Amino acid sequence: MSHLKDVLESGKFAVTAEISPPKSASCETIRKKAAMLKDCVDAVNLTDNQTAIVRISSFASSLACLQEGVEPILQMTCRDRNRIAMQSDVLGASAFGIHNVMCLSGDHQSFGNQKEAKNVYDVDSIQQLMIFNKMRLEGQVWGGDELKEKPELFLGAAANPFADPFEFRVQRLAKKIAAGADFIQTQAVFDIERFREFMSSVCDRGLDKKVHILAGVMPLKSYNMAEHMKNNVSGITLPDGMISRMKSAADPKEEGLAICNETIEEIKKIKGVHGVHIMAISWESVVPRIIEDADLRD
Amino acid sequence: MIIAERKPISEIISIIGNNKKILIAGCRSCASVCMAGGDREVATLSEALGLYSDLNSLGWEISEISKERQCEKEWAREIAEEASSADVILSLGCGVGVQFIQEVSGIPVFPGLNTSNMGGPEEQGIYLEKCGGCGDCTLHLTGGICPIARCSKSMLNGPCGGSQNGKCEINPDTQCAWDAIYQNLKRLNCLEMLSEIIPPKNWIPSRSGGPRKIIRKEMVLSEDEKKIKEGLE
Amino acid sequence: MNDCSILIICCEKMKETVERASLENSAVLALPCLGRIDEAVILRAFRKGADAVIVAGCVEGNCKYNSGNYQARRCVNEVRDILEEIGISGERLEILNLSPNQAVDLVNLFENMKEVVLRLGHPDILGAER
Amino acid sequence: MILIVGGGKSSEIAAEEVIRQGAVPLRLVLPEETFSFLPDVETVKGRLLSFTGVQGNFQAEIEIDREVKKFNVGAAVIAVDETPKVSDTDCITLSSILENNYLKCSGTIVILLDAKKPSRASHIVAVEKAIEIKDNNPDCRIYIITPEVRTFGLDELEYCKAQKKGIIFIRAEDIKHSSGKMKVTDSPSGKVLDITPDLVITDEEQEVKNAALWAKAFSINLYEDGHFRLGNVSRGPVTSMRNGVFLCGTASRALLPREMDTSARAAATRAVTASQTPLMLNSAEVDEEKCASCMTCVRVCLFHAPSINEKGKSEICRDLCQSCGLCVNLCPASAISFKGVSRIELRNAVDDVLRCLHE
Amino acid sequence: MYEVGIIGGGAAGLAAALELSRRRVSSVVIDSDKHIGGLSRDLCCKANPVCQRCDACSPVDIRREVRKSPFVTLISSSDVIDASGGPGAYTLSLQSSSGISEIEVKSVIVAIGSPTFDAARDARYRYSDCADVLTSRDLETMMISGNISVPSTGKTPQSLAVIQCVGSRDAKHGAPYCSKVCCKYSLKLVKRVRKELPEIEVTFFYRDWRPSDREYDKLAEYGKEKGVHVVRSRPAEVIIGSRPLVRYATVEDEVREDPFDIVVLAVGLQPPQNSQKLASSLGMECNQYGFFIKKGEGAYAAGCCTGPKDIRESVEEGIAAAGKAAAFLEGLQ
Repeated sequence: MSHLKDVLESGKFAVTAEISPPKSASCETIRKKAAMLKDCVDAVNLTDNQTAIVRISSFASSLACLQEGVEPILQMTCRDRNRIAMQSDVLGASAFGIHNVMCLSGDHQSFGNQKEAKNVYDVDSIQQLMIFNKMRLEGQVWGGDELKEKPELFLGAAANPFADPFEFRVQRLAKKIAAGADFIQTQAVFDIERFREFMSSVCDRGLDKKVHILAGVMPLKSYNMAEHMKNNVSGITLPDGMISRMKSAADPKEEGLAICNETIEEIKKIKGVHGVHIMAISWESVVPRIIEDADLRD
Repeated sequence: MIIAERKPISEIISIIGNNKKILIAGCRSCASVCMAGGDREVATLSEALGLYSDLNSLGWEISEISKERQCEKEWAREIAEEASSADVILSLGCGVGVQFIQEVSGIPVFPGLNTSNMGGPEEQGIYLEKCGGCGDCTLHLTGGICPIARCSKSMLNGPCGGSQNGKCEINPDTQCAWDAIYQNLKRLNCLEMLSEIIPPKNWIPSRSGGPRKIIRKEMVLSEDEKKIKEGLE
Repeated sequence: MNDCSILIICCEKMKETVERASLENSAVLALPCLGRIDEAVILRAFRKGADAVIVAGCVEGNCKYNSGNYQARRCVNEVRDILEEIGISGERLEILNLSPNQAVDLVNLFENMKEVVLRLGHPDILGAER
Repeated sequence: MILIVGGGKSSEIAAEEVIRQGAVPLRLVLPEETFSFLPDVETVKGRLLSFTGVQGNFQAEIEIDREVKKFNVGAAVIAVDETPKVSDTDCITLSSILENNYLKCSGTIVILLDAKKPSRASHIVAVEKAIEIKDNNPDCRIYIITPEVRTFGLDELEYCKAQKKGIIFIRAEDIKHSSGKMKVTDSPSGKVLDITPDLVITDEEQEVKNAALWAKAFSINLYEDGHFRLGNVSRGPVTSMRNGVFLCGTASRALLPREMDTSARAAATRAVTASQTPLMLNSAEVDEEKCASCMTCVRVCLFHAPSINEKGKSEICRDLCQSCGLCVNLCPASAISFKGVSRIELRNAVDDVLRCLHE
Repeated sequence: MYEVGIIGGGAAGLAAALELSRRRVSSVVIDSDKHIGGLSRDLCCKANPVCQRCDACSPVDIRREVRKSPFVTLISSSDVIDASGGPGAYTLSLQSSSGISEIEVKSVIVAIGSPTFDAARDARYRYSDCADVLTSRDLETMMISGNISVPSTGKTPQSLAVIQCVGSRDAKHGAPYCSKVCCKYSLKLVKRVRKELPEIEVTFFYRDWRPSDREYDKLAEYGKEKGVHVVRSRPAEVIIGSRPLVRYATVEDEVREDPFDIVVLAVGLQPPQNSQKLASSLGMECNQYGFFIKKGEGAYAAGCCTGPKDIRESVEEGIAAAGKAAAFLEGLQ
């Protein structure tokens, strides 16, 4: 059914990566990147019009990825689809063998290149999980109509341990699990202290037993990327120490990778983390090297 | 109350086009409470348009009128009658007023305001959206703060990952509704309400369920009463 | 072109200072408090042929009614936006916070307001008596 | 009759001045306040419920032990003084030792003058008390520690006299005072001085009791630190924001004894003159059907004149309105106008002024 | 025949005249100067840009109201050389360009104010030898004219020094007392100058910060602003160079000489001249420095002639004296 599900349930330390679909009608670049990641990651996220910028759809990219022999994770935001479109897309995905589905609220259209679009937000990410969970368990669409064939889904969601109000974040994670989330990919971890605090309260509530948490990691390429991340990307907190390291580094890329490696080492030590999600946006080529350095592949 | 804002004068001028006789109709309820369409604003606009017409020697004739409310057929009719000699009526009421006057007026009625939302003054001169008019109020679930009107993503199980020290990700001076809900419920110490998941919302009573008509059966006159009434008219 | 006409709107307390400055080619409209003028008054002045309007009030914090000059400043800013939209340059309108013994500021402002009018010419208002 | 509020020194001087000028003072003190007895001044202990009317004929409703009495007064003088805040310091406070002028102490005495909100006269009082102690106990050592020595005007001579008598003045900001030992760093030079004082006298922080109560009754405003807000300079020296109500005493401005005397006498004189010259301002009128009850007038008027009445419409209190016309301008429904002053008059005034300019 | 004779047309005198006219009591104001107004006549408004409550405009308002009042007669450029008679009937003999004249009045208010300290008398600051050393009053007249420039070069000044307590707290020059107003006045004047010239560097030499109202830490706060230095020291002298150099000992006992474009001396208030003669002729007394003592009936004193004070207190004292005079006159009938 879903290779990622088997890996996580076998207790192995899972590794997932991310490919951002191109702004073009051909998915050549997806196939190339998928081939690159073929045998070193367990699954690959295909983002759904990230930051509300129009790209080739996540569904098409997932198909291309599947054809290249890499297990895709279909991402679906609540911004562009109402509950009818969501449920029909998930049925289609399952039919074509795409079983990992990640439910996200999605970035507001004012961030992207379609600022005047009307957003949908018929349901939010937690309600989306409830709808898909009902479909896979009871074989019914929301409202009760029977489905001839139940979809097989491995449901994922996002969590941001660095957003406010901090003390409510774990409780919200619990709601996602209750709604049916199987695995969680967190926002990129830079502030390891705050992540450790988050994970300890997750374990206190025993949530690490009920869901597989993959810690997000993002290698920094340059100083101004770090500045950009800190100031313009919502929900990311970058400790100043890291920014000054990037600023003073002779070769920022190497420094970025070093930081990324240190973070992964720290993450491995934290109880309740079942894997790592490497978000090397438009730098997918470096993912194998990261996996090598942190010897994530056994 | 309904909050509206006067259109920029250059836009009003382009709307008027080459009409000569203009009646500016003010409204003394919501539009004047939000300082957009009361007598004072009517006077200011008429002076401004008069100055514009003198400047370009267009010879406009501007007259003014203002009623308690424009959203009543009787007052709308009075405004329409007042405009007997005018080419066009420029209504400074909210969108509702413009349409009421147009129904009974023989000449075109143009909007002078951009009607925006339902809310109230945060302080003198600053008006904030508070209600989205979704037709099915669940304020009791969210500590008295409506996420549908005040969260950019109208989430019912917020906050999203972008909430940073109480502010919404899309605009630093917009308050994150869910952060406010969390603080409010914390203050009323019923935080446990936040652990239940609010199921997907029934949007039928909202605007997406089609234009709404609310009927108070016990107030609707019967047919023969109406006949008697109109008959007498 | 010395027939430029400048209207000075001032409050009761500044009336004597303004008259003492005896500026020629200027009319003085004295009101009990500057808080009374609204956008329509200033627009009316331009409509009736004023080439420039100076709103002279007390120094902020010394108004007998406390909020007269603050309100006048808000009103002047609003009128300046409207004038720009209509096509009259905002430089023709200025607010000045005076104190009884600073008539020299008013005279200086009046002088460079005259230069502004000379530079921009009359706003050739049809309806104004010329 | 002139209503004088307050139980302190200023109200005494004001009352005496009012009598001298041939008017009748009525001195009002809150029930729980102490006050100094004055022979021929009628002092009343009670709570002011309302103060309505205009300059020249005010009506004051005062509740004197649960019985409400009405008084007709020409003007009012708020002559409330600051009182030392009761603080729980273990040292002796300046005000407590004022009367005791035979203090016996032969060791070292430290007078600490660093209260956050001191009274303006605390320094000269401390210097005079130090001289007196020095005269009574010639062999004692006295330190006066303060960031600045504030002896104004002719009090400077006392400061010189004190220095000649050997009283040591230290300008210091950080003073560590614990269990009988004191560590003082002299702020100009930075040298540290260790003193083991036998007696420590400190000055107290001053506060105005019941300021909000009086402000509400007279509907005048306060500053944030609880003192009465003075009328702007253009309204005159001892005025408040309300015509006919005058302010003196340290509850409005920091005053030395001589200044307090002048300010109290000036306020009394202004009050007597004001009570003889009634003021008739025509107050703004609200046209009730036009009013949209949008509260704009209630919010913009700094004199608290407009309020929403039980009919839900705005109503402007004739006594508090100073006819400045701000609400007339800002009312969105143009519901407020003066007798004879409305939007049309303003418009015609502009027309006439410009027409005669073009002749 | 006037009810009240007011000697001196400054802030206090005019305030007394105005208060008396409000009580419909006639008064005559006799001022030795050609223009009525005294010390507070040519003070500029210190708004920066918000009103700093410097009270400079209240004498101007009072003067305008007095001119309109029918009860007050103003006699300028004439000196009161002698006075005689007792309470209820005084005769003041006036000397003016047109000779000597007599005036009968029932009550007298002395409001002759007090001159500022003549900075030339304190040779250390070389006021008379260097054009760039000004008194606060010279800076004031420069402010009123609207252009602040270095007297010797005409350029706009980059740096300014303010030396406090010139001619006050100074036994050698006959003024051991503190003039009470220069602290508050100098700070407001400096703030007004910095509103005009925001880039100017200001150094404030003070001994003790004695503010008027509750502004106890205002100077320290202002000292933190960019371009403002607050030095607690009494400068020893001013040395004349291309630019005046101020020689002073710093808090760390190190002697420094800093050059400034303009040095402003905050001059104190001196006792009124020949006040003893006028006092005895009116049956009043003066203290050892020549300031009037407020005692007795019929003849009253108000304003700076009873001790250094600011404009607000002088006006209040004028009103109080007017009240006393009016009460005294009522007593006569």
